[in-house]
Amino acid sequence: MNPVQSELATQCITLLAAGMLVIQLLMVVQGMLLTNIRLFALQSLMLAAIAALIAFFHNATHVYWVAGLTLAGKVFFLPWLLNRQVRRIQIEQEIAPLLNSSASMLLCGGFTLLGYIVARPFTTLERLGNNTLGVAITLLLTGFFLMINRRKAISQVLALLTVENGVMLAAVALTTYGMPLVVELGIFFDVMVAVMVLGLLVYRIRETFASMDVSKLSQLKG
Amino acid sequence: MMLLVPILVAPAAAALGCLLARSPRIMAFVNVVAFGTTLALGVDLLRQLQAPPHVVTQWEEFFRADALSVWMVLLISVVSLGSSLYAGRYFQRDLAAGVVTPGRVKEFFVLTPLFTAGMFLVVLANNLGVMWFALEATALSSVLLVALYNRNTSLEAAWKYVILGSLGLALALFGTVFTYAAAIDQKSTALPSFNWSYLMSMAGQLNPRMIKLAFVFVLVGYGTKAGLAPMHTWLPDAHSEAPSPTSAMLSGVSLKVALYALLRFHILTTACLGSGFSRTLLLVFGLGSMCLAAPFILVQTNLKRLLAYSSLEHIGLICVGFGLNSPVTIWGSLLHMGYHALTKPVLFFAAGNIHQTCHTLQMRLIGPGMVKMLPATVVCMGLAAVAATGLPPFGLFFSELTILNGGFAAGHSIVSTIVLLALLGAFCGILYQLTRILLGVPKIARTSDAAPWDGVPAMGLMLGALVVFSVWLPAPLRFVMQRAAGIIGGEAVP
Amino acid sequence: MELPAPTLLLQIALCVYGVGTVASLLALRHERIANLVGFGCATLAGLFGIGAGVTALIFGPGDDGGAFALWPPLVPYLQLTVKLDPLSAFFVIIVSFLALAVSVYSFGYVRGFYGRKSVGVLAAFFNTLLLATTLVFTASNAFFFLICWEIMALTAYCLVSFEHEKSETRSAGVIFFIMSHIGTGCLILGFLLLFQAAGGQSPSGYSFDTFRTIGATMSPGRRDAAFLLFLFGFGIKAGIVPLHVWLPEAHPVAPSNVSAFLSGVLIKTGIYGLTRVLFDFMGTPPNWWGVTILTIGTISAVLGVLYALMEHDLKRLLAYHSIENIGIILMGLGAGLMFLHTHHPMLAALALIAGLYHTINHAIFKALLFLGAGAILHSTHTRDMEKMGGLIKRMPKTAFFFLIGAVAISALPPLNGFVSEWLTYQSLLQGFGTTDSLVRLMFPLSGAMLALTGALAAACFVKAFGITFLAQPRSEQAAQAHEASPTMLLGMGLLTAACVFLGLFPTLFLTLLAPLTQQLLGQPLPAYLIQADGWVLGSAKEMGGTVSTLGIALMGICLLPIPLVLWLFFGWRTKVRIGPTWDCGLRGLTPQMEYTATGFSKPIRMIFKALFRPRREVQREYDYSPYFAKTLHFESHIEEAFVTRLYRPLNRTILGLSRRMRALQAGSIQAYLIYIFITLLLLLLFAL
Amino acid sequence: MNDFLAILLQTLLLLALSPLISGCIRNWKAKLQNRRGPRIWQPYFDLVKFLRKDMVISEHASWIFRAMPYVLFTSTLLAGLMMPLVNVSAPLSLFGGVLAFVGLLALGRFFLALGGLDPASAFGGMGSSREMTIAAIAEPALMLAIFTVAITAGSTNLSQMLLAAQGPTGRLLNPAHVLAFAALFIVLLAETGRLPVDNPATHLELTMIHEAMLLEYSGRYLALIEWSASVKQLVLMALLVNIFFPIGIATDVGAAALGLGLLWFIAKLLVLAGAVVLVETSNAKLRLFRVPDLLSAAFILAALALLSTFLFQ
Repeated sequence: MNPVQSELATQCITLLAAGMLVIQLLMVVQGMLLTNIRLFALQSLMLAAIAALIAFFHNATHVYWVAGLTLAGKVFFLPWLLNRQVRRIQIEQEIAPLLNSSASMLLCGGFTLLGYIVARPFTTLERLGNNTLGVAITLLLTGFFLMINRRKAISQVLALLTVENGVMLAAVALTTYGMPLVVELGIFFDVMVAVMVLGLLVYRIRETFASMDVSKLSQLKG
Repeated sequence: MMLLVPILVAPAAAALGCLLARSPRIMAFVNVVAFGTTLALGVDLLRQLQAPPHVVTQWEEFFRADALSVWMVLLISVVSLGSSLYAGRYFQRDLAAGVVTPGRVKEFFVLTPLFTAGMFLVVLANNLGVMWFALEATALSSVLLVALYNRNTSLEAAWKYVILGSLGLALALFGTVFTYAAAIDQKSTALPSFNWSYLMSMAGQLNPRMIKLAFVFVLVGYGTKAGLAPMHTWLPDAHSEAPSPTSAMLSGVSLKVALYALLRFHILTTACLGSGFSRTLLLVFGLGSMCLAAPFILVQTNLKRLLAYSSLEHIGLICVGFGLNSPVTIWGSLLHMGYHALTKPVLFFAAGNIHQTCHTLQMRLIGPGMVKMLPATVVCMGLAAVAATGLPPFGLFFSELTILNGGFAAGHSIVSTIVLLALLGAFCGILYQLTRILLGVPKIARTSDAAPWDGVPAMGLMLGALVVFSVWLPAPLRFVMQRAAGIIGGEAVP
Repeated sequence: MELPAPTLLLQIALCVYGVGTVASLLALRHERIANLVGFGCATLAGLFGIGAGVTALIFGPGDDGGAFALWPPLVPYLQLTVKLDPLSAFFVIIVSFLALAVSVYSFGYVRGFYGRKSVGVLAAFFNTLLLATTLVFTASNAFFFLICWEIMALTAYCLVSFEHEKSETRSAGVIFFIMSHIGTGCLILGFLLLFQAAGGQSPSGYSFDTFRTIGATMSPGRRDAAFLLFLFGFGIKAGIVPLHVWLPEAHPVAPSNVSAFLSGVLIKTGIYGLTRVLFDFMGTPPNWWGVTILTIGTISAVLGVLYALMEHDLKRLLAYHSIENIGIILMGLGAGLMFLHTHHPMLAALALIAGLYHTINHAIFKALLFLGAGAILHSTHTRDMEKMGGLIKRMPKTAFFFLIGAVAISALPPLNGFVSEWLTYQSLLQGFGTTDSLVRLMFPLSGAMLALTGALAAACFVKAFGITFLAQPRSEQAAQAHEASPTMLLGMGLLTAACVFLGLFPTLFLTLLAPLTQQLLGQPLPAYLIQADGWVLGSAKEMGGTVSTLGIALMGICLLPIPLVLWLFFGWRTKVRIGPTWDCGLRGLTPQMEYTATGFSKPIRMIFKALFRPRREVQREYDYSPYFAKTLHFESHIEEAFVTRLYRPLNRTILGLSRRMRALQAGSIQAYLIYIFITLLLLLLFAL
Repeated sequence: MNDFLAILLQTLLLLALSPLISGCIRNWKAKLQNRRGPRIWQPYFDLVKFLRKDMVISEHASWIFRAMPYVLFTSTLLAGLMMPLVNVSAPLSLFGGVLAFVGLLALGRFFLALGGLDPASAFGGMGSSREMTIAAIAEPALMLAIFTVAITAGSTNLSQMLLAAQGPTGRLLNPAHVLAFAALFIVLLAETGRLPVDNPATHLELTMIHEAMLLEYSGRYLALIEWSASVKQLVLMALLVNIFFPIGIATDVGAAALGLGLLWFIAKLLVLAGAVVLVETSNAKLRLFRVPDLLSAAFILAALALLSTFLFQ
């Protein structure tokens, strides 16, 4: 493909990656569960878009699969599922995270920095977009932090999903043609099943504990 | 004759069968048959592997079984067979006691074969990505097994297990992606295959920095699943809350399967970076796990948590063996894997019987005098405990001492000394606790709803195997283990 | 005629032990058969074992060098090889002879368990223990040695906690096994050091032959480390002060036939190990090794007997005496090491012989005493001496055997205890001349301490025998006591005979030890050791002093007529009346008025109160006058300083730290996530 | 033949001489206390009287009670036969040196204590307990002092020790032996039940030690016990005098030499007895729990003796 095209592609992908990062940060400070779910959907949409772009510019057909699956699964299906959960158990928002929003922001800044430090040696061998890898690692770390910081079971699930997003971003950013299709499919279905299982557990926990607060799950000690 | 697919098909078929079956007895029978089949297939695989090239592949290398995989296949089959043998009576008693609903029992008998199939896939898959999602599958199936009793505590345990597990697996996936990227480093075309064998063949050209980073992620990820400290925190909860057959499988093989996945990357990393980086990390984490397990064992109050921590200890020891990375220690670790897989389930089965008799796992409530109530169980448990604390004539003594020897021979005196201290602590704890509950006369008169010989066949089977293999290793087995040690350590064993 | 090779006899013995184990397990349901088969096999095997040991010592190991292998092992470095060299043969004789006597005794003793406990299990464990112990003494590969060592400890644990219904038994068992396992840890490390020095790669890196070659060539630092590890490891098993705390707990609670074996043989495995390692492997030792062992021996001897004096539980008392005697044995070994250092092989031989001779003597009379205690326990169902008394009338034969044992262990002529202590004195005395450094003061001083030990032991056994057997019965059970069964008496009789034999004919036995000193020191028996063609036992040098227990005994008999002559001459028409003991005019003496065991040892308790720190509680209830108490309650306890000052605090600290660590697993998933997160971050930084 | 003669003679000498010494001590003590006191020959009469008397034996007593006097008597005589009295070579010197000597005395004591416990009376128990205690703490001092001499002699054979002591150099100048002698003297007082350790004359139950064990004995048993007590005393005194002052002891077996040796021997014994008398009259009895101090003093002396052999050679 001609350099103009590739330049354009790089631009778009970098932009989208940055967008994913921004959304992640928004999720860190956002307390409302439903909003979080929407934000996640948006993030996944961007991921799908990145995949689609790569597929388009390298006309690598099976990466379309990735894009499509992401779109179907992470943009439509999972958010819908989580919405249902949230509505069923009437938990609207995340109260009292361990760290308040400003401190969290500060930490996330630190993680971003770390992400870039870790990613720097590999910028040379990224095919598309600058520092997409850095973004991916940052997504991973912040998602991780999100899991630690949130108390509601659902929001931990969300955080886990954002971590997955980070991984997928890395997968498409680092590998020109994405992973082998079988792997992609496997990963996708695993994520689906995982969310179902988690949903099931969340439901059961809600049933037995009459609460979603995972910090209440602390009877098993020593 | 191609064996790998059937090994996967048999449990899957069993799962399907149980889905359709009605009575628990039939389901148990189906499970036993399935795992018996896989064991037979595994033994035949063992036979095939004796002939060069000592590798069995299928579906143009999609499935690949080398010595290491075969060793794992055998362990998985034996432990699953044992626990399905035990599970039948166990759940009959639970149903009788009204602890579980028939639906849940069906859930167990459906999920267990899936769990096992997942583990088989992990050890047989050649493609690292496939290996990853197979592990995820085992995690997800076992989560539901842990949550089977639907008590508060079991839900809590399941939640911690699934959250920590999936997070770890996400990290592992990240590492896997990195490995892939490291492989396509200079090329601008897609990788012909993501097979471990292929990567090994081109280990020289992998991008070392990426491999390094990849191994870090994989270590944390699969390490979480394998229960290495400090990522082990889900382990005691899950093991203590799951139904005993599941606990047996979790600590008997599932930990080791995760370790197997880690080992594959360890081999790759060593081939790429040369030994040093990955083995040091394994050594550190192994020692950490051992030193952390010992004090928890010393002051443990819950029977199954005690056993869980002892598993942590053993996994740590195995890691140390691989981390020391001398042929002898690797051989010792493989041996230890096997013996531990034969020992720990017995303890969990016995614990299950005790649990169903006393309806508690708190040792101070169980109180002294179990031997008067469940003599056969206690005898088995005693023997298994003797084995698990590394006393002769059982094999774990040999494997432990072999690892220590290797450590000293390789000049790691300090490491060996630490290992010895940790083992000592664990020994004291287990001896003290078990003496307290097993011997003596019961304070409260309990009527055991467990028949005297319940679970004894399963325990007897495993103990028998343990004793036999402690004094005599069949030549093919020995050969396979030596090959496996060679694969890991890169050189043959004396 | 053609004698069977010692190895063959040994193999037969081992097999018979194995058969005994299996058979008694098979006969689990029929206790009589189990008893007969199990202990029958042990007896038989004991006979074969003695045969093996004696033939090996007299006619040499045989053409196969006394070595054979059991079966091919499955892990590298392990060789299941057995070798019957003189040292092993000597200890095999000890274990086999005790196996014989104790098994014969057990036929009668275990009848007491019928219906209560499973005799089959007891017999099975007993046979396994004997098997393992025999293998410990004969294994010629350190790895194999450790295996047997652990099996021995395991079976011993099972036997100690055989009557696990009592909680004291359970805790005693745990203490015993934990201490023993710590010891094993030290041994493993010690052997690993040797193994490492051997190059650590050769498949025979663990065989004793390799150790022999490299032991002397190790670097001094490693050598000393190994010495300390071995001293610790074997010391725990032998029960040296301050590592002895398990011993007075574990030995009393076991069934008495087992206690006899534990005190008689099991703690000797420690002595065997020390001898094997220090005299066989390590080459010429530095001086401080000998000094350390001599000091430890002296301390153990004195403290052991002092604590024994404070006991009024008969079996605990005997257990403490084991500590004392181990001390005396170590005196011999320590002196031997010092002589090796100063290159006096002749004296080293003397000291070594003294130690080993005391080893077998102690094995015999301690077993005898424990069996006696067992007979008493069997018929009175108590171990508390304050509840005994007057038993000499009810069980005269047992009393006689016990008296012989008591005289022997108090090192009184002409019995065997005296002989071995005499040899120890001799070696200490000769030691003074071997060096000019101040160290030589060690010898006479520890000699004096040995004298103190002997005198205290005499006091202790006057108490043990006097309070237990003499005067009036202090309790109903004691009054109801009955004589032990014939087999039990036969077992004790065998040991008594051995005591007398080893006492009167030491020279006959010592000649057996010539190959032993030859093996360990490259030195035949001292020339002057045996004089006047075997009638007189000499010392390492001419005119060094002689003794002849046989002569003393015979002379004593010759002197007996004198009192008789006097009697015939003066008092032939005197009469003998049986009257009441003088009761100060009260109406009759009651057992409450007798001197108690506690009272007997009171003066010593007062003299050494700095050591014992006795805690006493006196509660009086008065009604009117402060002089006439209505009720009076007195009790005094002794607690060992080592337990209260050393072991309990240590235990508390470790457990406390462990409890603190449990805070890591506090149950909060966030915390767990944080652990993983931090690990990840650290590793990332490490990988960069 | 010659040996048997020697044994016979020495036995007779022991039996004949020992009561005399006790008699002298008692008599001189009385004299020093301005009493007339018993005659020197009184012990002989006592013995004969005891031998003639009937016996009362406690109903609780067992055969130990009856066997004890014989064992005590025999063991003490045996110990005596190992001690060179008038001739350098003791009759039984081959059968045992100083170690056997101490051992035999201990054997006697062992049975004496058992005999005290046997008749079930509290006094007997008290006596045995105290006797064994004191013996136990006297033992180290005794052994250390003996070691000091034995080391210089290089032998535990008493005859050898004597020969070694018969050097040209006056042994009294050797500080080691002075100290050792002092130590042994204290031990002698303790072992023979003399003031300030025990009062042989009292029958006040709280202070008795040796006597308390004999309360139940009478008749010929008592005679044997008393006799062996005095033999023991004689032998211990002989140990002191002959080893530290080997003057005039016969080296050959000629009648003249023996006679001379006998005279010397008795003279030395009487001197030592005088010393004992002086100590006994000039000291009060110690409380039981003060006795250890005295004996530890003896132990210190012996240790000093040892040190001095180490320093002055």
